[in-house]
Amino acid sequence: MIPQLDIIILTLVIVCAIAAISVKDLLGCAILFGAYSFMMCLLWAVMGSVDVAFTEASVGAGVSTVFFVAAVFRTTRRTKD
Amino acid sequence: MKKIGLIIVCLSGALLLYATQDFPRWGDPNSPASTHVSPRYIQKSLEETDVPNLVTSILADYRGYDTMFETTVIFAAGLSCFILLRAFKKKEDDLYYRHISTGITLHIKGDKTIPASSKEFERIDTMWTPYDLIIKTVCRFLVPFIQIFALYVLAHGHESPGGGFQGGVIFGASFIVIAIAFDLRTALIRFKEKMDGLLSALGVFIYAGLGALCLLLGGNFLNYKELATILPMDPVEARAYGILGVEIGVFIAVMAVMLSIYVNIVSEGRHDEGL
Amino acid sequence: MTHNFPVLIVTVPLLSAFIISGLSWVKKSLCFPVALLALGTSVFCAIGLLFRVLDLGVVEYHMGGWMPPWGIAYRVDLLNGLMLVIVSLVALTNLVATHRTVVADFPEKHGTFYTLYVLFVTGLMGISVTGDVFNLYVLLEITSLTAYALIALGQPDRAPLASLNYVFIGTIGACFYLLGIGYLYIMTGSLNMADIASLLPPIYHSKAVLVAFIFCMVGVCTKMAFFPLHVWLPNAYTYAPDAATSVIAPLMTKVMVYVMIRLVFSVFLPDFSFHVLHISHAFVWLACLAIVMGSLLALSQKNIKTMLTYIIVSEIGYMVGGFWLGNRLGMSGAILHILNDAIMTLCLFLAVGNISYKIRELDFVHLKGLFRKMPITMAAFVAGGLSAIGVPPTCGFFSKWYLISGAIQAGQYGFMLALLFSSLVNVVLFFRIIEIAYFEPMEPHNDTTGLKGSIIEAPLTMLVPLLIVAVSLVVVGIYSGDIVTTLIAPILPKGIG
Amino acid sequence: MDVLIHHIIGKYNYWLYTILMMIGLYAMIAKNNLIKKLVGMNIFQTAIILFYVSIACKKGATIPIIEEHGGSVAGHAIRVADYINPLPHVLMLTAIVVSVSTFGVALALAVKIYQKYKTLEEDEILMRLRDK
Amino acid sequence: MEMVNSIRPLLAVMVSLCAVPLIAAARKPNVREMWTFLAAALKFLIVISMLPAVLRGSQFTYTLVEFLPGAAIRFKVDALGMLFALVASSLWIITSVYSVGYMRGLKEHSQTRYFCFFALALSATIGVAFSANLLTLYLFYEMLSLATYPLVTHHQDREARQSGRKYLTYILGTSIGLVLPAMLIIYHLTGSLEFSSVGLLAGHASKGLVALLLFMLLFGFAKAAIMPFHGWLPAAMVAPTPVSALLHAVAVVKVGVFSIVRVLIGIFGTDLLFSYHLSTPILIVASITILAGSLIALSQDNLKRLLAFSTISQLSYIILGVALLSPKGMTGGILHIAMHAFGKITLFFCAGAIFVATGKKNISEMTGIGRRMPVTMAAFFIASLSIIGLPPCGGFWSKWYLVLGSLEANHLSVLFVLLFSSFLNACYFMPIAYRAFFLRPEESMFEKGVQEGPPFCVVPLVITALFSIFLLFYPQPFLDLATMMVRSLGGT
Repeated sequence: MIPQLDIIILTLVIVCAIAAISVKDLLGCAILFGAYSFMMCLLWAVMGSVDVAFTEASVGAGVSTVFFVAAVFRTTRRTKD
Repeated sequence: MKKIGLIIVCLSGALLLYATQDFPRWGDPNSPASTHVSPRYIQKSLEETDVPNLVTSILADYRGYDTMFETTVIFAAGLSCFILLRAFKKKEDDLYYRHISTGITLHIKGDKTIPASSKEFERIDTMWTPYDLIIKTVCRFLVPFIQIFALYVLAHGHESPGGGFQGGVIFGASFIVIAIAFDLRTALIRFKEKMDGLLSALGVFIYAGLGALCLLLGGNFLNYKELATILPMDPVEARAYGILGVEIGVFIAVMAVMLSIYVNIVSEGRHDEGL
Repeated sequence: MTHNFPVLIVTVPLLSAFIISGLSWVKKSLCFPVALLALGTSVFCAIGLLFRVLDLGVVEYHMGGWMPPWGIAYRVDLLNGLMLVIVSLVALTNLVATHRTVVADFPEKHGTFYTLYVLFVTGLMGISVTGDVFNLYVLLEITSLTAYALIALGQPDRAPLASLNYVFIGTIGACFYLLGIGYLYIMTGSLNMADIASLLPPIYHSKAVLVAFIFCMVGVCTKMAFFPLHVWLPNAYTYAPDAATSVIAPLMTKVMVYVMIRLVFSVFLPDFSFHVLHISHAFVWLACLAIVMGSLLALSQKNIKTMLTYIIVSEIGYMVGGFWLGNRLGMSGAILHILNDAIMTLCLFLAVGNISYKIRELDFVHLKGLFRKMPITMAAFVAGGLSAIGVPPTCGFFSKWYLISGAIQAGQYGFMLALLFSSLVNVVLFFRIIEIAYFEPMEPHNDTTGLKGSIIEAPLTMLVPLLIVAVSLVVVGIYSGDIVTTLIAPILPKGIG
Repeated sequence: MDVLIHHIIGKYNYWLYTILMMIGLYAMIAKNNLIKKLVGMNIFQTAIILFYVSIACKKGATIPIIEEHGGSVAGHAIRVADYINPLPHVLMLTAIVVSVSTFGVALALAVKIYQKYKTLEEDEILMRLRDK
Repeated sequence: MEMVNSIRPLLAVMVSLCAVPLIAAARKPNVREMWTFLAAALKFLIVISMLPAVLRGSQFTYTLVEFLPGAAIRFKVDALGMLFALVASSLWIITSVYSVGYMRGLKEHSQTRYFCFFALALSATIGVAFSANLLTLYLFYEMLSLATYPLVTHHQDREARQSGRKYLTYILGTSIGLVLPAMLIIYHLTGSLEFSSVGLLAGHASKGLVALLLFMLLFGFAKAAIMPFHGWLPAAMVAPTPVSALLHAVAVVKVGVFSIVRVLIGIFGTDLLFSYHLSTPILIVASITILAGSLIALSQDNLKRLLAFSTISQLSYIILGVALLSPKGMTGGILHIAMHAFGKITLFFCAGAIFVATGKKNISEMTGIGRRMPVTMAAFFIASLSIIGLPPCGGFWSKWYLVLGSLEANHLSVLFVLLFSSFLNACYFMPIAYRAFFLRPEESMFEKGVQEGPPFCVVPLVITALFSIFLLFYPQPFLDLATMMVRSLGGT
């Protein structure tokens, strides 16, 4: 667990989070959200909680992004904020 | 709204930071969290359950009861998506067929259709993109490996990160890959909806049923060491195998549910066209 | 076998839920009997467990044979027993009473509906029996998830939105609770209720414990729709299908009240909650606000179901306020009111279910001449209304009695006035409906059934449970003295004056 | 001052999870688009998961998988300080599963709402309802 | 005086309660009314069966269920309760006969419902009479309020709806808003709600608090129609006449008064009231009600409204008498419960009979009706004498005792009030009789065929009229009960 790496990833996570909620396109939001989850999973891997990281990688970055895209496919990309 | 939001957010944030002052330093080995309950797991788990991966042993044995309900949550989510979205009656809209050899596209209005058995025509989605050979081939190659890997994650959950849940997600993902690379109907032919529903129920049932079996064998609920009375092994090993059993249950349930959620969302529950 | 009652109560419905879900693909007609069997079993187990606790005192059960705090343990005392009996009985009654409605509303999905129903009840019973804070969180999520789905099945154009709002607010609530127990864990390193309670006293004055308490309470209050956080409830309950409303409305909020009581009694301990922090007054005043606002909002409703949901909001105020009065009378009143309000709400919503089964609309204007059309249903409705008003000998009066005398003892006259006010408002609310249904002649244009004025009572399978519930209102009321002395008084910790 | 520094350095990722949580909460309250609210909800949940994972950390400890050197379990005892506290990880596995389930159900609801109102913006939906 | 633990009080309450489903289930009207009479007779017999023992000074008690120490659902039969129960149960039989005639005569709708709630109301009344503590009294008080609602609004038209609303607002509003908190405060102060002959509150509360509680309870029992809470009573006259007769001349209003008397005697206790000089305000309120009621009655043309206001003023006699706190005055007050009941019910019966026979409601239309309906109007005359308090009628006794009591407590103002209001009574009753008998009707006022109402209507009113004469010569049972009650209080 290297603090510097830790901090870098944490900042990336926060950047992804802010980007995900502020982007004006839901599809992009989906992708950014996936990136956010993946950063999160990296962070946890660094912290040594491998199982949680693995799960987040397969669920957060994987399946839920797919659900998200599917939902966007069925609804719309438009968003006002 | 935004103002109220900001106020509430800042309030809770301030509260949280206020509380952090009394926290032990981050990563302090002598914090109560790492000295009160957890040491026993670290020290005893291997000899009590014969599972090196502490997370797996706690997940499926010490706190297996939680995990049973966790799996039930997934199951409930699948059912919820089904009951919310699934529409059994066909929607009366136009169908598109494609003449395979020539590539001519037929647009059939209304509920008229041509026999599904016909060899030279195939149904295509409304938003149809021409087939990309590379994607289909890669997918054909990849899917078996994904599934093998999922099974490995399941089977090797005792020694390494992973377990039924992650494995199940990956296995379900393999079908989702098929559904995306080809089309939804192909995936659904390989994996019938009815089977999907039955499997998801079966998976959770395996978990809870195993617990109930221990109950019938005279122990407490989910007390796997009772399995030693019917399996030819000592209690510790029995625990390990019990853990494997429930992991398999989780695997099946999660796989089935992930697929059904995806299918229901992407086709608005009509199970004809998808991403 | 009897020592396994605590776990059987939860696992029998759980297993049968999976069986039902399987059957819904194979043979739909079997789903209802299986559900009936499962809930019947858990009623049996719950009553058996209650008597067992009465005999032996606290009953412990260790999952997987692991000792607490390492494994998950059940620690069943009278409060758990009481809650279990309430939950299972209400769920069973409602299952029987609403069978026809369900089959009519969800022709090809009623198997799945029953699966979700049984899972919902399972979650509630797990919450009311568990002794582990994190296990409680997981069960809470099961309950909420199934509740979201059940609610969203209602009126097609409003229900999904109401349900989604419920998802958002409910998730925030659950997350706050999770955060709270996270703080507890970081300070004590344990998740078992009794264990935490034993570890907390030395660190009562740490900021983290205070914040943990705040977050747990906020989370629970969100889930129980305590006044400022009640916004999700009226829409969600109004647009839900009748079969779902009449089980969610009586149980969900009451069980959350139970969770609050459990957290105060067995995790933070009354000593901390009442003496270390001085917040009981704040809670009581909020409760007064909840009662008054709930009643006022109920006054402004035009739809009978919406009106009832606002009445629930004020009833929550009764229980929370009564509990935070902090004396024996008030607490007994609050716990007794959990029971009474469950029965009362069930009675009212079943009656409303019958009405909407026959006359699709539930706005006041459509209730004209209902006494002539559905005399028995309306009689039961009136009984429920009288109990809500607090007319003796219905049970509502007796819990109100305890609550008010608790308020007088604690010197909280504001709370007393709020209770009286809401009783008076309830008089107006219910007699307004009774007037409409009793005086107004049937008008042809809202006579959906065609046969004007003649009796069109709901079928027997819906009437008999309703009547049983209505009668039990009076029976429970008459025996509330014994209930308090035998069941509720032993629950209260010694410290309470 | 350096007390504050000490706090920040010693507990920085408690601070950062707080920030994440505030972002999520803000999105849930202030955003107008239902799906955006949903994303906020997920960020909120993952922040809490991060908090739990941070609880588990121990300086100088390794991942909670006991490496067996020749089945030496019976041999020397396992030192607690060597391994990260596994319990929060277990809890968080459950939490992740719960969050994905909620996410799925919420998306299904969103799809249904879209079928009805042809929009996901809350204010527009409320406008439609008022028009009815 | 020994306590007898017996189930008879409960039976007396239950008998008409059990009759309700039978009445509801009965297909044919005759069967239905048969059940009604059976219940009435049974109830009366049970009550009578307890009379001798009570006169011997013993009390029957029965505890149904105790849900808090000191707050049980318990029955107790003492002299006061006995007196009231005797009046109510005896008059119920007569009223049942009358209502059969009335309802059939007018071909009223949904008579089954009518008889059901009638029986329900009766059992509630008996419950109030026999209740041993404030909780039980409150229980049956509320039950009565709700049971009479469908009777008051029997006609189900807009007017009935309005007056029903008024009725509930007054009755339920006051009982929930005032009586319930007062009861709880009393329970909190004393830890008990049992009526005792010496009073419960003595030594438990400051003067201010006692005064507050007195106010809450005095006005809380709005059935007593003490001004300013009298508005519901004239409004409730839209009910069918038998209902007005039994409920608004006997059961309901008397229940209100009875409750107040009970509370004054059993909760506050005469000594407490005396020592805190709290009787004066009660006297003032009562006197105002008496005079105002009579004065308003003077200006009424609708016979039933006139009777209603006269009831309002008469009720306050009872409270006045009890508030005098002198033995004779209390005797008079309690006695007035019975005497007024017989008189007033006769008057209502007459009004109903006239309505059935001629369809007339207003006094101005009754010129010369005495020649058409001599029996009815004779009864009317007798009854009004009884109300005014002149011999040869039972009313004389109560008035007599009241006057003596006022002298005994040397409240000369009260004496003046009594005499003046009697004069007023005379002023509004006598003209009716005069107009009925001595004025000759102008033509076409009555079409030829008018004569007495149906026998079912006439017989009861004759009986009650004779009764109120009979009571002049033989007031023993009631008088003895009243004096016994007063004696049992001891002191003062």
